[in-house]
Amino acid sequence: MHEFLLIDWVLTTALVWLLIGLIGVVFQHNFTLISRVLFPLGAVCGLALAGLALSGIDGSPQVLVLPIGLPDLPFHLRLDALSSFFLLLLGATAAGISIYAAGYIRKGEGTAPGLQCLLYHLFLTSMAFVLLADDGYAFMVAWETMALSSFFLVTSEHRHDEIRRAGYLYLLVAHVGAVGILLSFGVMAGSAGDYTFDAMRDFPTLGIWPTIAFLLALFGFGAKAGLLPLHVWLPEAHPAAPSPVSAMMSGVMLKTAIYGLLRVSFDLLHAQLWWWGALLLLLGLASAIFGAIFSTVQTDMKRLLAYSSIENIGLIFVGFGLTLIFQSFAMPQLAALALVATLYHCLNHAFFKSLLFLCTGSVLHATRERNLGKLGGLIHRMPWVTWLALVGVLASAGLPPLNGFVSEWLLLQSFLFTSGLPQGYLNMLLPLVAGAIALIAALAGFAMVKFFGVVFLGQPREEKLAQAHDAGRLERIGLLWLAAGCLLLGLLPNVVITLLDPVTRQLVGSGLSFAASSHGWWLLAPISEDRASYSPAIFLGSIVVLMPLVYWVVNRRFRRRLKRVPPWDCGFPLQTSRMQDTAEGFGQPIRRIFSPFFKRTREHPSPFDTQPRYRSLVEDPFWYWLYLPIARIVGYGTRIIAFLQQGRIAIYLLYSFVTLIALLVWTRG
Amino acid sequence: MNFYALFAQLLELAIALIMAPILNGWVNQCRAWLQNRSAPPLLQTYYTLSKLFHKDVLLAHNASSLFRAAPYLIFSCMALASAIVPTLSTELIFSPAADAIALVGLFALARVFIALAGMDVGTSFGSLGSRREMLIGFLAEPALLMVFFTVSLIAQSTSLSTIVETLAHREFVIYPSLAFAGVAFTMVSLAENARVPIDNPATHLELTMVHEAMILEYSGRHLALIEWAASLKLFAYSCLGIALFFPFGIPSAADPAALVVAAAILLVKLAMGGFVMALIETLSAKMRIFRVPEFLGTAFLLAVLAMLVHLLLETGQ
Amino acid sequence: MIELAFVLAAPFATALLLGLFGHRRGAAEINSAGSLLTLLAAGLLTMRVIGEGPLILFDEQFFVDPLNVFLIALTALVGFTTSLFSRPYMRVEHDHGRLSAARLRLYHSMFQMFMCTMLVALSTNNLGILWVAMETATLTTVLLVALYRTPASLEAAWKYFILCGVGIAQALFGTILIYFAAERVLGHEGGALLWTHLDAVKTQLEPTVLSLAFVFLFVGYGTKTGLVPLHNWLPDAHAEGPTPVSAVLSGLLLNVALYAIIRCKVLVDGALETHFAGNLMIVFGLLTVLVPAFYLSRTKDVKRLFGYSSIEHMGLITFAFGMGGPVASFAGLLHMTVHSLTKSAIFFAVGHAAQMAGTQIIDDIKGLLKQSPTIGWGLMLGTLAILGMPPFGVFTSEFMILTTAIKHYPWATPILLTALGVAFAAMFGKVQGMVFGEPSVQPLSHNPALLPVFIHLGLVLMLGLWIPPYLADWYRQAARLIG
Amino acid sequence: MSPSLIHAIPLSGQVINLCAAIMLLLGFAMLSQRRVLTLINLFMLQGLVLFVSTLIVALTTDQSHLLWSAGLTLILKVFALPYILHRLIRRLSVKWDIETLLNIPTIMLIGIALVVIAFNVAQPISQLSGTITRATIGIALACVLLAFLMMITRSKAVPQVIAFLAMENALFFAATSATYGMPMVVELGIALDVMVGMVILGVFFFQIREQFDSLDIRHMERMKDE
Repeated sequence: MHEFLLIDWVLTTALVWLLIGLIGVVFQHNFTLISRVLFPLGAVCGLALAGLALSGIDGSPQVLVLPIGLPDLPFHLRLDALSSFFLLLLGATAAGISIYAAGYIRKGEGTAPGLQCLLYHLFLTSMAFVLLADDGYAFMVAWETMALSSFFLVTSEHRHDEIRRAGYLYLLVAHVGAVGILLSFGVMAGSAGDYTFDAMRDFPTLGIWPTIAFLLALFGFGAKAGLLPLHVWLPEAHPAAPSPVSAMMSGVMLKTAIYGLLRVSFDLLHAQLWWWGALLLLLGLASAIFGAIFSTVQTDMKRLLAYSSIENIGLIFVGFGLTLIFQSFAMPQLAALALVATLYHCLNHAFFKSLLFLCTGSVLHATRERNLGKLGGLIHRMPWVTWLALVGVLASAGLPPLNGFVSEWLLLQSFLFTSGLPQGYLNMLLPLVAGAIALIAALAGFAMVKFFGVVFLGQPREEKLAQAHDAGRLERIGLLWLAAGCLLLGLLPNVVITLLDPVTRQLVGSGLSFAASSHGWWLLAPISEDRASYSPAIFLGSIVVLMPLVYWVVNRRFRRRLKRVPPWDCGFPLQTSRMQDTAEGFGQPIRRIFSPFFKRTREHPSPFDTQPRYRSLVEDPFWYWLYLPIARIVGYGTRIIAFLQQGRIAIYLLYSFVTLIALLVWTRG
Repeated sequence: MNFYALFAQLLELAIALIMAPILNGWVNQCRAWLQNRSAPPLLQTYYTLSKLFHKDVLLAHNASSLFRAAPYLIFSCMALASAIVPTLSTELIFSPAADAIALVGLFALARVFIALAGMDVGTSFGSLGSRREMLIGFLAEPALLMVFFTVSLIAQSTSLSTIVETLAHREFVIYPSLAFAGVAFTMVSLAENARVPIDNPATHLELTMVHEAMILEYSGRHLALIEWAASLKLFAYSCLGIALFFPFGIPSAADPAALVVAAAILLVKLAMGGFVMALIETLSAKMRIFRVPEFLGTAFLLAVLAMLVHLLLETGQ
Repeated sequence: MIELAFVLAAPFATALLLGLFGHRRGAAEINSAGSLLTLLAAGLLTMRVIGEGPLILFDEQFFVDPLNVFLIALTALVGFTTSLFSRPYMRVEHDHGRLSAARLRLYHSMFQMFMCTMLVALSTNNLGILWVAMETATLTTVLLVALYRTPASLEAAWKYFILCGVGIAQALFGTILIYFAAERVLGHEGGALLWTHLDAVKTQLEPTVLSLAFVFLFVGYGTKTGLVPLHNWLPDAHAEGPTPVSAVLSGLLLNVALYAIIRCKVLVDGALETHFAGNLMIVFGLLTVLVPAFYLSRTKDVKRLFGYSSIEHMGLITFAFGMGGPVASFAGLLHMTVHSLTKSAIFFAVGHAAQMAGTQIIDDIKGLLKQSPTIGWGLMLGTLAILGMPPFGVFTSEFMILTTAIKHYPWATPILLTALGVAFAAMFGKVQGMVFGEPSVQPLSHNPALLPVFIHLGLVLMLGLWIPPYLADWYRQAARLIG
Repeated sequence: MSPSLIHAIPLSGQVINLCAAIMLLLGFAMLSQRRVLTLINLFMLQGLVLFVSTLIVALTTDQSHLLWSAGLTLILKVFALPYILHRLIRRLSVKWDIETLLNIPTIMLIGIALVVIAFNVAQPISQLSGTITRATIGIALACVLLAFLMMITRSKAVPQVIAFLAMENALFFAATSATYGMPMVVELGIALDVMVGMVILGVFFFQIREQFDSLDIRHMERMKDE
């Protein structure tokens, strides 16, 4: 028995999660145990995992071989900088979500709490194993277990058939993608069918094969990450799932796909061709624009967030692609910058998106409503959730001084200094991509204002909203944790960048830590101070100073009363809550500007309608461009093949007869 | 940190706070002359502000704390913005704190909050205004960023001070790209400051107003702060335009005397800038809200062209 | 020696016994007891073979090596669990009045007889006896399929009988040809049909004759394996027979038929030194993987659904053995194991589900999970397992097969990918509808025996995460045998 | 074969070849025959030929077990099965199988094509046949294929079964006279299977008829997935 290394601790934590789940399913009738003990315990494990990963991130890689797996291929585990970083992400996010879930889960229809406890923690464990796996088989097992457990979590309310449909679509896409990954491992595998990542690193795949492996991996991981055009499952599955699960999927699970692709393209395939990067960049950009536009026109709050996840994943892939481009042109410094931006955004998105999903969860519990058109004015009923949601909203709108801005800033920086690439076209295009990113960020702002304004501000659009109650204590703790994360990640960029240094060194062989740390913790200047610099601390500080100052001055200098009156609204008399902008209304300008993007069906009232009603349905065109045609092709195939089955025994005999004769003739000839 | 920087910073902030309303008044005056109306006094904005400050605040019943906090936040954002833009000197203590991108972020922050405030009371016009404001915002922001990118490609930096340094104190070079960028910037700043042809700060005609619609529910000191913030924004944009496209006379060396000179030059530039804006406003008519995308799209395109022109003509590729 | 005798005698004796008392009350218990006895004997036999290596018994007529001993063990195990399952199942059928006492007797004795023939076919060393056993297996199962005497079941049985009878006849011709070729080397009395002898001299056998012989054997036993386009009897037989019979058909009969093909392949490969047999199996394997995938989405009957899925998996295994080599053959053997375990487990669950709903029409079965969580989860997990979801063992073998395929036969992978994708979409969609949703099913009159389901799934899960070392070398030896 | 070879072949071999020829002839006759009764008689004749050839092989290459199997053939294929079949059709009163699925001439043409293929396929085998009777294996194969064709073309159950049995005959013929007999166990097994199968079928016929009130297998085409 070797001494207990860090990786053993990490493994133990992951297994403790599994254990918690099993306890939960064993004592499934003891609800207090599950909600008040087990889930908080899971949160503690999350913290522990984050701590371990933090301490392991700049250590030397550690490996471990488990006694299970295939006879010739036991499970290999490996803890290096990359996996540590993502484990950190997993642990930190899981801590918040678990503690929230402790307050969130209820008895009632849907999967029983005990079983949910098992599935949820199995989900966590499998994600940890995905990040630890060091051979193809272990990775696939963990990967698919992750898909399965999350599928069962998504379909926990399987009475509703749209939820069933969502789950079905999700698992289908996930599985097809997984087969893609599997085949890519098959291509990369060492000569003697050796599926350990070590063998894949050393085994030189030649000719067309690396590209095939990369494309297969891109297909597989893209399907999981929700990259265009494989994104369709995402806006279905996220709303269907219970909110902590949506948070977990959107916040962490999508990142495991990023991790996988990073692992494959840098660690295993050594980032060979520049056009891989260009491809990633284009796909990412397309997804980002698509997601941003669609999130602005949604009427279901969780769908809105789901599309915004697509957008963020798109941004991450853009950074990823840029990193690949730089790396393939051997520009390690710039590659490091882009990679930092990418990883940083992964972390940020994990925090603010799960925060927002959890907030929708609280709203859902308080109002039983997901439809934006039926919400509003919750700021008076649930202040905690509102203000914490505001943090998430600002962060995901990419506004300073929160974390979303930092990563977008870094991304733009990495785009601005691309001149000098051997590829003339790239030199021309990349700055334009920067412009597109600016557009995307602005659209994200639009979507977030819509989300926050319609849900929390204004007048309640339904009577029942008056009974809405704020989030419980445990839920608040979870939300607070994540919100604090958003703030700190925004305020301490240098700390994070120094943290990321080992990762970038591992992947692209260079880091920013020196440039970052040379200015002290408060000033972020990745390249040099007169190149570009940003100091969130001063930023926030000055606002925090100015605001009270102004307030103090104004209210001291002019002591005037403050009267409560009915709203003026240009003197229009009867104001009802139905007169506010609905979600459709708010999205209308976008619908109008980007009309070619949408497949919409509308229903206008005519002047003579007794019950005039307006309905506008915006659909994802990819259904009609890609998925329905595929379905049609398959259907055609089935019709052809069904024709072979006539039910007549003579025909069947004829088949065997013909087969026999054909084979005989073939063998002789 | 050196005291010169601190001093310059404070001076700049002070000038911004004082001059902003006056600039606003100046523009209105010019416009009045151009439309040969009798002009309001130069300090008209100040009168309005003090009047508002002395009034009671009438707050809608369901106005939330966010609604009440917004004016202070917006005001401080704008103050910070005008402090960041290097107008008198490039030696500012805030200049490392935020580069061009961060500045855009700052404006965006203010916009988001004013839009949220507009939705808060839950009146029909408020949310309508916020919607339009966000629409204009998400179209204007990328254009503005592209303008910044062009200049930062020229200066190989996004930090405003460095940009101004490069443009002002390098031996004189003609940058064709700057011409495009300048036009784009002008269009954007018209849109951002709620000016004709995008919006009309003077009107309260329900169907056309954008900025006014959002702040309908504000009154008293809140309204005053918001108006002041608006004029600060205008000031900041003008200074930005000056700093980017007419940076001559902004001293780099750290001597107080130069500051005075710079201040004088700044005033002249502002006066001219204000006049030009008034001219534009007079010559153009307010456009339908759905023409705005085309307008700002053009701005974005110009900015892109500027960048391409820079990449084609001004770098050795 | 004695173990094998027991393995063969126990089911035979039980069959005779049940032929007399099969209609009495204790019949189901006797059935299980007999199967248990077989299982124990098989276990001992396995120990023996692991210990002492291959055995040749009964003046060389019988012979046990790693390849067939593991199939014998598997057969005995599945037979036992099936008998456990059939006890409550048949009770319910009897309560529903679908079966008379006489039919029950027929069922019980034929079930054991079928087991006996399977075991003989597996353990014999004589290709002729192998053929006879297969034919007898056909006859017994024909009776079992026709058990309900409904028009549908008669139609199914008739097709089954004719198609497989004809197929088997081709196999006999193939056997004759092998004998014909071997007799010239081994002489008349040299046991020219004994596999061990043939294996010893396989390099001297006449290639052309053997290639022709293999064509006949392949078509013959292939019909029984359910290779496309010879598969048409299979879905009917699976759908119309009683569910335990469907379980053993999928779980065992197909394996045994495939086993026969493999045995012959070894000889032919030895004689030809080309990849003739392998190519044949690859082509038919791919065809057999691809075609049923499309039927899956059409069929409305749940047992037909899983019948097609059995065809598909047989295709996959055939493909694997066709590719050959240590990894692929290993994967093929593993897949045989996990498939028969999983598939029979699924049929157990499906049988009870169909009884609860009173129909086999998929659209009329809903909400199993709500009405009976164990059956629901059994069906759901079983389906996910058979669709190749880790951590179940089916994934393990598919992992090896696919990765080997893309290394050596890249052109085949798109076909496999399409097939797997379509199959997943079709099957999972249907099963999800059955398991989830608002229940439309009634509880059963006897509480179901779900122990078998979870034993099987547990084993499959274990094989997905950890293959016991001795099992592994056992597979390895067998794989080396197959080449 | 060249005349020289014919002289080389001893009488017994020639008789076996003759039997083979008759087998083939009978195969064609059955293929074209519509009346079920005649069909059965033809089948009986086939059995008889089979018996004769087996007997000769047994005598020439004195293998005692071939005598057994010859006897078995006589009992089973010449007496038992035809008897059962006669009884069946009398009980079920199916005399005719008028409509074949193809018209007779076409079937005959296909049959001839089959024979050509069969000979061609069997040629290499008979080349290296050690036994005196070379052509028989080809003929046996031809008979198998003809029987197969007959199964495909017949639309009633009984003729189909007869075709099936004819195929069994052909195989048996191949086993005995082409390869001079398989081991005893196998032949016993085969014979047993045929017997049992026949009985089961007998039971079946009644079931089928009471379910579909006819033995026309075109009633049994319901099972398919649409």
